[in-house]
Amino acid sequence: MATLVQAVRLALHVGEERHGVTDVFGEDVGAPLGGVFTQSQGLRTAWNTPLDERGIVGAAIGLALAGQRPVAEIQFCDYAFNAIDLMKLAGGICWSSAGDYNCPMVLMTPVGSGIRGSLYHSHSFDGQATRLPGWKIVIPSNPLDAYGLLLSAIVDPNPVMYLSPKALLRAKAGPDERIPGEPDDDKALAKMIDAPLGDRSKWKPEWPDVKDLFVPIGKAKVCRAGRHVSVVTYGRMVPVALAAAQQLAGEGIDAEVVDLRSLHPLDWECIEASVRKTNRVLFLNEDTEVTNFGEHLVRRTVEELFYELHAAPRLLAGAHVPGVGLADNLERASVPQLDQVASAMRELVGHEA
Amino acid sequence: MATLVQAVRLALHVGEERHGVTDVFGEDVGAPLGGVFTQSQGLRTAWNTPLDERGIVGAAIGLALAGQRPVAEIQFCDYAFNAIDLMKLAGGICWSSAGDYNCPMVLMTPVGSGIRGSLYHSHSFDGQATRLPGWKIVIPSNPLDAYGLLLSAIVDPNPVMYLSPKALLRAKAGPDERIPGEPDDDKALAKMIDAPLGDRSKWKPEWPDVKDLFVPIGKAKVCRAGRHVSVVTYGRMVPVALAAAQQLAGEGIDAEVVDLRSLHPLDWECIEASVRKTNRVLFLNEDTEVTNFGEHLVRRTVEELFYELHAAPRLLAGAHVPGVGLADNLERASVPQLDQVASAMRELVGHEA
Amino acid sequence: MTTTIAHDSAPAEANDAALAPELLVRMHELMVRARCLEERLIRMNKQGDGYFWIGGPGEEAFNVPLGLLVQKGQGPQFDYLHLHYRSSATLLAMGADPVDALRQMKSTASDPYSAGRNFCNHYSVRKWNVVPVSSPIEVQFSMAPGSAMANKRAGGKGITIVQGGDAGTAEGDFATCLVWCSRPGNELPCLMIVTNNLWGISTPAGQQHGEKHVADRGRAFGIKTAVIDGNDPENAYRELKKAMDYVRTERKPFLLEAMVSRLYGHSSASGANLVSEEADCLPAFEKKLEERKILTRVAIDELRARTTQELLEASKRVREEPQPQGADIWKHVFADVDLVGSAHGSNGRS
Amino acid sequence: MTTTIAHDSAPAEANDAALAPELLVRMHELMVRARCLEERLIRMNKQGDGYFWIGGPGEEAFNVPLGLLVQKGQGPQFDYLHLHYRSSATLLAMGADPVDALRQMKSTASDPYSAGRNFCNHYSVRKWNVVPVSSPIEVQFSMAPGSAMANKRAGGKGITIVQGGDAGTAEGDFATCLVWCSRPGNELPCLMIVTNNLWGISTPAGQQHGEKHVADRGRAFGIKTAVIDGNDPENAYRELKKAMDYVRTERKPFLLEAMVSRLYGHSSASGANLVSEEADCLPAFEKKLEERKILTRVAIDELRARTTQELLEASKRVREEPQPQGADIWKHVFADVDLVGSAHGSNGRS
Ligand SMILES: Cc1ncc(C[n+]2csc(CCOP(=O)(O)OP(=O)(O)O)c2C)c(N)n1
Ligand SMILES: Cc1ncc(C[n+]2csc(CCOP(=O)(O)OP(=O)(O)O)c2C)c(N)n1
Ligand SMILES: [Mg+2]
Ligand SMILES: [Mg+2]
Repeated sequence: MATLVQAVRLALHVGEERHGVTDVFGEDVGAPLGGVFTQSQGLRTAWNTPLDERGIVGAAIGLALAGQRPVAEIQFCDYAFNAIDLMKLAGGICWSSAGDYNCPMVLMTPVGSGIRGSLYHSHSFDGQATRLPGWKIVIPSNPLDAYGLLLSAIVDPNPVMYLSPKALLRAKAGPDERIPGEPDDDKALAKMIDAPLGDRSKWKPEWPDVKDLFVPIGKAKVCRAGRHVSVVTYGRMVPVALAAAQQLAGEGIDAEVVDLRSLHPLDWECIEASVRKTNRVLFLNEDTEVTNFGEHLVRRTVEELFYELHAAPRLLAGAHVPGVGLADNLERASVPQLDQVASAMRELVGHEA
Repeated sequence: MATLVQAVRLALHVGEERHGVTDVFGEDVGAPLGGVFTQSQGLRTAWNTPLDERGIVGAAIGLALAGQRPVAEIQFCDYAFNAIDLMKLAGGICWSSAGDYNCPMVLMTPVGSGIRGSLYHSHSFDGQATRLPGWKIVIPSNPLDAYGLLLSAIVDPNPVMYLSPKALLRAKAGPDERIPGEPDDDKALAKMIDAPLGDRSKWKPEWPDVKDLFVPIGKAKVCRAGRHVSVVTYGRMVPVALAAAQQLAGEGIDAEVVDLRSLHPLDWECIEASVRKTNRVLFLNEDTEVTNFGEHLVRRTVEELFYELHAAPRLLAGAHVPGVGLADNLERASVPQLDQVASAMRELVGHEA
Repeated sequence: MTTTIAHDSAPAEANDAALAPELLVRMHELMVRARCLEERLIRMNKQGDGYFWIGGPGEEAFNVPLGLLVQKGQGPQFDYLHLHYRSSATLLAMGADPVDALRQMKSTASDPYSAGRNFCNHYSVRKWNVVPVSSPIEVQFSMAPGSAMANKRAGGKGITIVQGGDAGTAEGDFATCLVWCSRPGNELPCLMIVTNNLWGISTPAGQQHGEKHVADRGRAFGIKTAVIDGNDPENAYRELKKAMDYVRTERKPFLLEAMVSRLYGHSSASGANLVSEEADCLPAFEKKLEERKILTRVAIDELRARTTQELLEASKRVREEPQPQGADIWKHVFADVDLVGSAHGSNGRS
Repeated sequence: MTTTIAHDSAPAEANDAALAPELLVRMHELMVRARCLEERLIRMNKQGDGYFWIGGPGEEAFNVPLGLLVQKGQGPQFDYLHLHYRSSATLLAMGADPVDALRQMKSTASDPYSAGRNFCNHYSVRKWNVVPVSSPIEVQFSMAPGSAMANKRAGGKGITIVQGGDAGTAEGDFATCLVWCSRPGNELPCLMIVTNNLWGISTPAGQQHGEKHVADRGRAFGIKTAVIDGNDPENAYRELKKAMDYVRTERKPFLLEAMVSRLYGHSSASGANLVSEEADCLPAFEKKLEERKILTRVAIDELRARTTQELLEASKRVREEPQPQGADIWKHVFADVDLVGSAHGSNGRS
């Protein structure tokens, strides 16, 4: 089964072969490295840029406006904060020109903690991204969604931000998450599309004939159905929420886990249905907790579902401090941990463990 | 009585004369213009910079770390979005060095709509600013607070963001808002400290002997006490909320209006006391409504005061679109208007008008 | 003869060839139209028919030739324009209807550039590859390399033209454009233009810029440069043609700095009044045309009067056109179809 | 004799004067210490005593002289340093305890630079004006003009030194530093250093940079520049001294580009293995010292062995030092007192 990063690579390959992708570019995205996480190895249209995030976002806009179909990468979202103005600009091109122009570009960037990345390789970007009107924003939590969301992003006529949870990049797909056309044996897949160590000058990937699969932007997924409490989350926190639900199942608590997959547009119907069912909801993400996207979800929940709630909705998110520290204890204290998620769920259902 | 912009100028003058301000700088901040809103006219330490916001924020950090006391300006907050990374850096200097360094700088920038500023002179910055750990954030709504908050910002050893609601800059102080030492007659004040039109090469301001006054950072103000509903707001929306409260008074609704003045640190005690009293709260600001600071306030309210609430807390904020359009109808439809504020308050108290 | 203030290569012979009288008359007519349009926009603003004015009076001698030399069309076979908010004369020279500028000033729903959303002189014309002009200074210099890559790939002669002011070159985006356009083996067909009026709002260039010429910054990157007098339309035409020919044929960048005037100050925020100290390209050019018997004073005055009158009447009609409605803010947040890609299925877009 | 690859002004005579043997021995000892430190850090990382390594093996011949020439102290009378994450040798030459670097690698609470928060070689030493090194590339070039203004105001001889890599010069911040340091009448005493190893992670400089020399970019701003061989410590010392003397006395900027080696690749992310193709400054220098009878092979080997042993033992002790606690994340979000201002009440701070 493909890993998340292999799924991204396969989608980029399908994008350049069948869906008009003209450029996959960013710092160290081209040969020989193929991206600091190997996501762009062996791609026909991948190239290296100068070390200049403003140039990368700017070039993507210029390429898009000139009818190309760029997929640009910011090496780590931690380094995207000098180009927020350009992202605002991209998000406003269709609107400010009253529909004269559209700006079809994909901006990919790895997000989140979990790899002991210290201050500048642990940032989340969901809070910042959801403050950019005019952008669609997706964030997969497994290889199949990674593949299907990226293809949908590529064919979308609007700017789409593609956030990759870096701690999940090497996570393998579950049995029900096979990409149509990928080889059964994942060793085989690695042999075909992972660049060898050492000299790669002669290496060529051997692409499996994977099929189109579009995960619609704006559709969430109920990863686990449950009756007692809902956990609405995305990205790296999805497996954490599922593990917590597993734990609680043993205690007779039946938790529902919703993976949003798209942050904008938002699948409100899915959230609403879940809250109406369980009457208790925990919103979970690892971004800093002040002016956090989860607070938007809390706000909308109290505005629209106040009288459905049997307990105050909760948000569990990252500590509002300047960075995620490197030492184990510091990183753990900065972003939600399994035990915290589980106890927040328990509190919501009123079981004090 | 001084206008808000005159109050800022007086505080900057007191800052450079008595509190160690070494630099007041930004684009067109120095002579002859003294700032696009006249805020820095006649100041001894005011100077013009290159057209480079990154350079401005960077220089402010460098000056601060070298023991200077800079007050830097971004001409419009709309143009601050290419330097968010540098703001994050400033907010993280004390933390990342584990207290080895502090970074005493003030970053001033005009915010908000209300002057028909179109797409790039109407942005708010409260949502973005509250996502910057390590910064203190203040936003005055009247001349006296403008004066007292700026002096507090100047003497604070940390980075402080000073957001000036541009639509209120020319608003005059109320009778109870006189700056200690300012002349009784405001014509006299204008004569003393407003630069003349035309040639200013020989002009020198004549500074009134205004006294120190420090409005503590982190303290909100109840502008109007009331029993039926609370409106928690700041900046340009304060006078709007007061006007709405005035209107509702006629309908027998007694509204309380809280002016936060500081967004971080936050005067939670003040909000809590107000909500416990009225059991109904409207949070009001003009920033875009998704991942909005008011949603943080809603979240904290439901987390801590859920069982105090007699109605679902409301947020009234700006439309989540790429910009504020120029035409009257567009600007009005994009940011909260008096009638919307009044009816939101009515709904909260259950009076349908 | 041609006035080049500084040049990498000696001015080519061809350069000095006089321009055909028809072309001079055409340029003059467009310069007059552009000037009258800006004067009308300023009036409208002062009369309360528009909240803000910013524009290009004083840059006509440079911007008109620029517009005439553009290879106009949609898609990467044609020129892409990333313009400044002072480029009205370029738009008119390309054939834009001046009334559309009045509509944007009055923020009418009929404003084809932004439907009443943006400030005046913030154009967007997809059918001519004029990308939306935006207020943030210099961002167009970060975007330009993108469209220039598309031009290069498309083969053909299309180039990217990016224009901004002098003060704005202090932004990192200007350096970004130099770096990205000169990557070894990937040089881009990009004509970078700095229209230098020696001001940034109230700040004189000499106070902030240590460069003798802004254009000198191209040298370290091996980018050809020139600094020219932008107040002489004949000179501007020749220098622009030379620079464009180089970019079109060599497929490499060129950095052109044109010295121009800021005739009505920065914007309505600074009063928008005539600045008598600034050189005015129009009377200077008209004097030449009279001396050379190409135009008579009478004809010139008549043209000016007629154009002024036409625009006055147009502004009255525009005043009656409907304003956008509040609900319109929700339109065009997202595009439903790919408009920019439609110009060429060539890249195999599905 | 001095190897200057390119120079604005002819190398001064003084330049060629041989350095005192004591100085050469001192430089060699520091180079060895710096090399041994980096090798230890790499080992620690490979053994799991630290999550990430990045550092400066290969730059000792340049960074040691730099550290020795710094005017060290707190406040604007002294030099401010905005360093790169490869500046370990500079810190050691200034007198830093190598064990503190081991502490940062091991993320111990005792790490004086970040208390276990930041990656190794991200220093902060207020008492020496070493401002916190941060991961974002090139931002130090936007900050440097600020401290340089403070140096200029203070009178005296203090200057600002800012250092970064070659690829990072593509960021707008590098241009910002050029613009802000050369404002007419406000030139700043700032020594800008580009340590050029011809790589940005996996990307060769030649693929992205059209400049013949990065330093050429200073010319347009009237900034003095030099491109030097950074692998020869004697040459580096002389060139640095010359550049610093100019900045200290003229109170004007200087842009110095030093060609250096990246001896263990980019970081632990790329394996941190010795790259045999890269020139190694240390054996080259040691050969000279032997030929000139300044040091014997025996003494050199003995020094290397002893230093390696000391650091190995230190790393074992550091392993036992306490880790920070979770609750510590809330410390130092805000400062209670003004530490940086305390260096001089001179500016009348209340
Ligand atoms: C990023 C940014 N910062 C500040 C402004 C405010 N502003 C508008 S025009 C201008 C001066 C521009 O000067 P220059 O680049 O020389 O162009 P000119 O107006 O002289 O043609 C400034 C500072 C802006 N629009 N964008
Ligand atoms: C703003 C930013 N973008 C990207 C990165 C990731 N990154 C770390 S080091 C590096 C290469 C730096 O190359 P160079 O400037 O030549 O310095 P060197 O490492 O070669 O000394 C990159 C891209 C970063 N740290 N900061
Ligand atoms: Mg200008
Ligand atoms: Mg390098």
